Amino acid sequence: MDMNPSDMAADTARSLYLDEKLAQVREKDFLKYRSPDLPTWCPGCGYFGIMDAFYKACRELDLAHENICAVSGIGCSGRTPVFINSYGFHTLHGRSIPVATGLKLAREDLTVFAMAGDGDALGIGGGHLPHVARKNIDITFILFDNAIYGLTKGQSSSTTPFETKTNSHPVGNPDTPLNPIRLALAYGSSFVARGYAGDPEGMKEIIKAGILHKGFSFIQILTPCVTFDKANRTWKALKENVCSLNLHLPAPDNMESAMRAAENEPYGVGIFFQDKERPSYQDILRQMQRAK
Amino acid sequence: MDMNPSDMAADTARSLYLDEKLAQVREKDFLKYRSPDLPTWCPGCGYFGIMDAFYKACRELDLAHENICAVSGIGCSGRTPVFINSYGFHTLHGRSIPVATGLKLAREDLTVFAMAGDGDALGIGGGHLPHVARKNIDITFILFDNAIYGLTKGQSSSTTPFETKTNSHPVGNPDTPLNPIRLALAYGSSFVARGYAGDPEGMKEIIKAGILHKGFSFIQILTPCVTFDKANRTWKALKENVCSLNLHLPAPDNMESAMRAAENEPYGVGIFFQDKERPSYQDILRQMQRAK
Amino acid sequence: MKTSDKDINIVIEICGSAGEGTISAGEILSRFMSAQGFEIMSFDAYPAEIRGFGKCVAHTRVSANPIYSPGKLADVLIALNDNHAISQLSALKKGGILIYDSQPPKPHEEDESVVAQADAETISYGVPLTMLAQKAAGNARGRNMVALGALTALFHLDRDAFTNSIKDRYGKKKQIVIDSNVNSFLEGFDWTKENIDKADAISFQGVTPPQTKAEQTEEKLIINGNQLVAKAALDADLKFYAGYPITPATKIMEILSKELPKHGGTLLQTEDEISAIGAVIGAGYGGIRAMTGTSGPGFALMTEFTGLSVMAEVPAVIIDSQRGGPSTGIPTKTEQSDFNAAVFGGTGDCPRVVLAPTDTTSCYDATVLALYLAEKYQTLVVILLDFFLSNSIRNIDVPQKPAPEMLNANIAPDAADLAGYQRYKITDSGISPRTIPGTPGGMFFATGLEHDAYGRPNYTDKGHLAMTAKRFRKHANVLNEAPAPVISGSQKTVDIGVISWGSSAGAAHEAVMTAAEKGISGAGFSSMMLSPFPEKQVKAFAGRCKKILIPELNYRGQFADFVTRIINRPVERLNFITGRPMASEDIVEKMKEM
Amino acid sequence: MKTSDKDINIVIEICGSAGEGTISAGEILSRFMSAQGFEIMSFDAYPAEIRGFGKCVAHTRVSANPIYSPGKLADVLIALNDNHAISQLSALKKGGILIYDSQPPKPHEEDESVVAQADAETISYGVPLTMLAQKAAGNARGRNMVALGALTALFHLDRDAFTNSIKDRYGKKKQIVIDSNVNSFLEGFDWTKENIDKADAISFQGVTPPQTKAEQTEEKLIINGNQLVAKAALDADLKFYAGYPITPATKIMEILSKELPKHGGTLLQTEDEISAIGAVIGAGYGGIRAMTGTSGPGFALMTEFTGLSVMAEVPAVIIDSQRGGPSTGIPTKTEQSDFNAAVFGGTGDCPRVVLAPTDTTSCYDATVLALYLAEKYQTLVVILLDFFLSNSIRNIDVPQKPAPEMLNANIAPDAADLAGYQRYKITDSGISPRTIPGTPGGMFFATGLEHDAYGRPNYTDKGHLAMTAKRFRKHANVLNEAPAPVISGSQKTVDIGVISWGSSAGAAHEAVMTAAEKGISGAGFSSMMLSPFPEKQVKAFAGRCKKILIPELNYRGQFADFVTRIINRPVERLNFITGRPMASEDIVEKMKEM
Ligand SMILES: Cc1ncc(C[n+]2csc(CCOP(=O)(O)OP(=O)(O)O)c2C)c(N)n1
Ligand SMILES: Cc1ncc(C[n+]2csc(CCOP(=O)(O)OP(=O)(O)O)c2C)c(N)n1
Ligand code: SF4
Ligand code: SF4
Ligand SMILES: [Mg+2]
Ligand SMILES: [Mg+2]
Repeated sequence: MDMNPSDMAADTARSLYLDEKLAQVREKDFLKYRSPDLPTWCPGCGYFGIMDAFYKACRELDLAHENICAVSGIGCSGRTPVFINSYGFHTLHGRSIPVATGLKLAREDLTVFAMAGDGDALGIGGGHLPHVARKNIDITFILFDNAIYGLTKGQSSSTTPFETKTNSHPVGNPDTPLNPIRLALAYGSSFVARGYAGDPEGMKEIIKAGILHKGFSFIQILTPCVTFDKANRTWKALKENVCSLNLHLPAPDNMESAMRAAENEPYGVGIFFQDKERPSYQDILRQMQRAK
Repeated sequence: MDMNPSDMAADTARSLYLDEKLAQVREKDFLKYRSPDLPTWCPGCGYFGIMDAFYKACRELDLAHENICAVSGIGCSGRTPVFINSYGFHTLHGRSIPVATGLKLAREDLTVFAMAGDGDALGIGGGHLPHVARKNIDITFILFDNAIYGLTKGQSSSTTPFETKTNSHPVGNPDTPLNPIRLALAYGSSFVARGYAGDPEGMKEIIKAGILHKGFSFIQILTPCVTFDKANRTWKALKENVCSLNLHLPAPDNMESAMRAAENEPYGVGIFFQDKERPSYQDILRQMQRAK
Repeated sequence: MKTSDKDINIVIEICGSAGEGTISAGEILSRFMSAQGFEIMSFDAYPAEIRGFGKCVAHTRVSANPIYSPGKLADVLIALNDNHAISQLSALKKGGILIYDSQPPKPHEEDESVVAQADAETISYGVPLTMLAQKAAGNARGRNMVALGALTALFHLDRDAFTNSIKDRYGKKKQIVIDSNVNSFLEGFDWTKENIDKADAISFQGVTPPQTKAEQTEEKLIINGNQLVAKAALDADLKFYAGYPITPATKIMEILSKELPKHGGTLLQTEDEISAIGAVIGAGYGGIRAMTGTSGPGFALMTEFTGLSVMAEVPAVIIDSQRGGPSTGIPTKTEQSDFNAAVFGGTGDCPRVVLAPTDTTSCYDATVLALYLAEKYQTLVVILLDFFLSNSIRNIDVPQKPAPEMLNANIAPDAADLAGYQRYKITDSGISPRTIPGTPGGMFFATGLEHDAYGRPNYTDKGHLAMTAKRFRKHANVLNEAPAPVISGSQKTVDIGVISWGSSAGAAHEAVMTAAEKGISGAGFSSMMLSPFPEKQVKAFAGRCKKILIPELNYRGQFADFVTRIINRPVERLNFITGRPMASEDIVEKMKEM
Repeated sequence: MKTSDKDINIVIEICGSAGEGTISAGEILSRFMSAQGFEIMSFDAYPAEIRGFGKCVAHTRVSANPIYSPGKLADVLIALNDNHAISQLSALKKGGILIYDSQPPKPHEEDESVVAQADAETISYGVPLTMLAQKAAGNARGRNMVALGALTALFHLDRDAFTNSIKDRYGKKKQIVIDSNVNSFLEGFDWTKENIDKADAISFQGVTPPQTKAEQTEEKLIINGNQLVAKAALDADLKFYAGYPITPATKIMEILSKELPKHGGTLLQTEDEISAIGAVIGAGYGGIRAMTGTSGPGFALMTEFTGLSVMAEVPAVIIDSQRGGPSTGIPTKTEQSDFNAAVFGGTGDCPRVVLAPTDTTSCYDATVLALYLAEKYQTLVVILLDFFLSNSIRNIDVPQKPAPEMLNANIAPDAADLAGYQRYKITDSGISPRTIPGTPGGMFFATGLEHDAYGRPNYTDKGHLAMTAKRFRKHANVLNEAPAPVISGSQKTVDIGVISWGSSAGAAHEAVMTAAEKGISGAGFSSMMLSPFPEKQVKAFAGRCKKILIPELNYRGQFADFVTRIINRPVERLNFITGRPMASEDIVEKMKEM
């Protein structure tokens, strides 16, 4: 929120970058899912790639714009609804999940996304994840995991590696990071996947699978913050540390092997776990009302 | 908080019960860890057993009263500090962990306990657990898990089994319960154990081990709410569904096998996991300051 | 309502230990009186611990005329437990009636005996409660019923009708339970008829209740505030309730967990109150009516989200049923100390609508109004109940269902609006036509950031001013839909004006009437809408009052401070934080002193 | 402080795009002026997005006399970017000076050219900023330094001293960076000396700054509010800070993350603000000084815990640095709209101490006082900063370290107290001697439930009243330790009294002085302590003012409402929510109209 512009690259660079990106995609019809507002992200930020994958997933599933609703928290990631040509709700820091839950329960006809940064989802909003997962609310949750607080300029987040120096931990982060995939599995999510901002095709497939999954879909995307993380989750480091799980489809439903895969590095990318049989929350409610 | 007394058993029963319990233990010297205030719990509540184990653990470690501080949330379980002859802090619903964390960081010399009900710890306070665990704050956390909201009279909690009928879910609980041991492991707790209110000796050993462990100790106690749960986690059901892990000492440090054990029923009782090498938060901070 | 030939207006208290059937005896008594056609108001006081030796009091006011407050002192005290009843003697009127156990299980010393401690003027009737219960059912449990039998005999109540009330109460229980209770009641009745010489003047003989029983069964509800809020919400098309248990609001969720699904709605028990209000706002954004309920601690947790509702202009209704504060406070006592938090609690310039029902019936109206206003004005509405309103029981006329225009209040954009749709269009009323998701061409996104007419983040000085002004304009317009303030007493210049709010208002208006009988010229003012507040009306009212008195259940007068600011003059305050509801008697006392 | 022979009092603004070095140029200018011995006050406005084409403005007021407000209009505008500078022209005084790029990278059309848009009276100096920067360093980056060189030449500033300031700023960078900047500066200086005919009257020649440089280095700090709060906290023996990042408070945490460990303290970054205040209360219970800092959204989340601090009587200090609201609002603009939330925000009867520093220096005093009061009175203290105070930079005298009695304020029980120790003993002062864990015989437990003198849950009416009264008594006594209100202007009866708070107070007092010069009789009043408020003093003050004006940075006057209630009379309000700090000029304007 309060980037000191003296640190910034010149506007021209950014404007050129955006022009170029826009030109590249202008022809492509998934662009209709993009709103006319220009992203305010830094040039090179991984979020551009995530959004492209998102637009493409919507396009390939041919979702009606007015039936999409993207709910986000606060952070650089929180801005995403601004850049989608659909309904959207930019809520409070950490609260995309409760709002998305209420929205989905109110309007089962909508395709509801919840989007959050790592600070948003695992820090301040970390108390909501276990419950949306165990309830199996039918929303698609996308974690923009850059292992840093971007918008507030570079403090440690719940996924910042141990000992990393950040603006809040100048001599090193004393906290052991959380493993979001492990958490999602432990909470009993019925769909757990990981993508990587440098792999648009993989992300698109995962997001599509998440949308099609009836129940809570947890999608972690590994992505760099090019401005406030020069050492850890950089494009370079990511490229070197990501491998494909080749799990896109069919997805495994074995929790133990998923847990094991979650522990590994290089980071596996793909679908770790999917339980297609488990009814969504609203299906359960209906079943219980009928059975009573 | 708002028990309708018309449902209550007569006072006399309760008073007799307490008199008897008091007489039983009056001779025993661990009783000096008990405060003069009579517990306000229902006769037969599992919490009496937990507290006895707690007193005994303190006695056997010969802790100085004034160096003990028990921090609790709100719930029937939240009342525990009232019944301990030590310092104590009955905080807010769900907030024993943040307060205990601040207290321990302020006063490393104290033995700090955090105590919470299942609603307290996994519902409203569920966002704090991942962080106290990954930070490895040196406190002993005791989860009074009766799988129900006791004090507010019988609503579903985060550990109430699927389909159980409760006051908030009259046709059945639609939520899949959380598995607290699995969560504690997934969060990277350095000590994870489970006790059972009907096994005072086991609980005592576990609590002692937790106190001695330098770092975050997570202890789940299975315990019945005899007033608001007549069907699920009853004394009878517990007795039938609990087995000993025989893991009291030495404790295993294999996360994968611990995870596997956490999935099993009958419920294993004992220490699931302990990492004795991992430095506590305050040790880490000191190391980092020195190294900088 | 017919008024009776002979007036009845008494308070009966039953006092015992937790577990002695105190509360159920009170409940049966209230239901019986209501069935007889009387007005009733009753509430229970009981210990906060799940288990405890604590004292219970079932308080019931019975009257042939409208009731505005529960009555401070009792005409009759039934002592099921001498120990506790002694401490309740101070709430018995001078010359009141005491019914006690003349042969308690173990004989009482003088200082443990309620009859010995009662003052000389008390009319005491000893009935062997325990002994008669033993005789009727083989155990002491029916003592409460014996006492009700004695009461029936003493006051010439209808024995058979009372028997039926007992049968109704235990209708679903085993036959032996019904029989034990009925037999105990009859033992008490018979013994009293034979053995007691009546020394008091209370009698229901010759009293024509204002309503015959036939009329009453069709028209009366015996209900408390929580139940009525739930009923109103269902009638007002609530489709979503998210909640987290907390005294005294839990029951609203528990009732709706049964009822909402039958009405096509959804009940969500969340992991905490933050999530509850978040889900309500999500559902509100989705276009359906949604609500949550809580008490002080939970309301405090919702503070951040209240700002989002206001800023993003998404409807949300929160019920805060107040209890003793601050912090966890006193969960089972009534208080009116969340006024400031409700009216001023958000960060930033954050206008919020606050309604406080003044009695049981107005719980219905406030709920219907809240859901309507939240939807129409796209904003946050807080309903301030309290422990007393939530739990006290009245027999009331079945409320009128809301008019159709109250049920569908969203102002949707028309085709012209949808061309270049501005979700947050600056309008005179402050209300901008609102699409709900699924509407083609109406897409927008909502944000808690300041934004332009399209909803896009915008931090310009002009933009922020225009949007802030719009939000306040909208808020001010809500006042046009406020129920008219209730004004009681004289219409002329008076010595004392009593301005009140919430559950204290009934006692305040009653006090004005009582004081008038005693020659004090007074008038009363209360408004269900607290924010925005009918400032013009209260100024006009204050203008004809020489002195102003503001009674309320908090320590220093949170509402009094608020009103002082509006009327720009000092006021007298009457504050109690006893945990008991406001008593008109205390207000009258204060008026006399002024 | 000496006053100079010839007065200087000017505002210089540098305006450019994010990334053009606007902010660093402003910083160098301020430091140079301070090093020269002038008073400075400076702040930056920049876009809220991490990246954006947004406009940046570095605003610096330089004066030979004390400065109370940043100054509304600029005397000098340096345009690094014509496009943005055009929109900044409205903040340039009539007849002000414009320095612009006479050979911009691509030639500007008339409507894109700042010099073409400036009004006729503007004195414009075209300097080929880009060209000279290219010449000096091979790229356009040094444009900002060229502009500073031009300024130095124009106003007869000390070229060599300025060069040193630039070197200091880039001292830790590579030599090439230092050289590029210095060379650009010198190019600008030389070019201007040779090519510009001075047409304005501003000159530092012959101005003796109030402080010589030698004195200054010993005595002056160039510092903003956040930095000073951190410094004060360390000086006042803070041992624990828990925080969660949020604009504009993040920096306090970031500074303390470096500094606290050096002082034997601990910094905890928590998972959210609830946890942060919880940990502070835990540490406070443990007996050490603890604090957290946040802004509106985080403060809202802390609401429930504020009640626990008050109820359980555990010290806690919260800094709320206000920004535009409500909700996420406008994170990078200043506002004073959390007054209500701070003073009235808790549920229940919940007295809280609220301090609002009125300028940079008083940030130090407020922090020291807050930590002292929280500890001594065992309660919650809120410090209301705002974006402007947090970020604006002043050169101030090094504050006096706190006196020893401010550092150890806990009233511990003596042996007599410890016999049958009552942690919450009812006392006249309201303060009960407090043990900290580890003290044998002083064991107790704290609770958010209402409790008796030992701390045990107790819900009796008498108990609740006594404890509530004790908490309020304690709160009221805090007032005895409040710094005396600042009163400016005439001591006699005046036409206009200006009552102000927080960061607006400087402008208000300045306005009173300026207005006096224009013949308006006025007086100013401000109090750092807002709750409890010095009611007696403000009444006395109001008593000698014919009219009252309350200027503040929120929409309708939250503080004005508050004061109205105390003084029982209507007030005039002056409200801005522009995101800019209060300007004395606007207050003077308003005073003229009144
Ligand atoms: C209640 C609250 N606390 C703090 C903030 C300040 N804040 C805004 S974004 C953010 C963190 C952003 O980090 P992350 O969630 O990882 O998102 P990113 O910017 O990296 O996408 C914080 C702390 C806030 N807006 N609200
Ligand atoms: C913020 C807040 N919300 C709700 C409550 C009401 N409340 C008190 S205890 C409790 C739940 C108790 O359940 P649990 O934590 O399982 O403890 P138990 O009573 O079973 O020991 C609730 C919801 C509260 N005190 N504070
Ligand atoms: S600060 Fe980091 S996360 Fe935010 S837009 Fe820039 S690169 Fe992306
Ligand atoms: S309500 Fe349940 S948990 Fe609470 S004291 Fe009684 S038995 Fe124990
Ligand atoms: Mg992030
Ligand atoms: Mg429980």
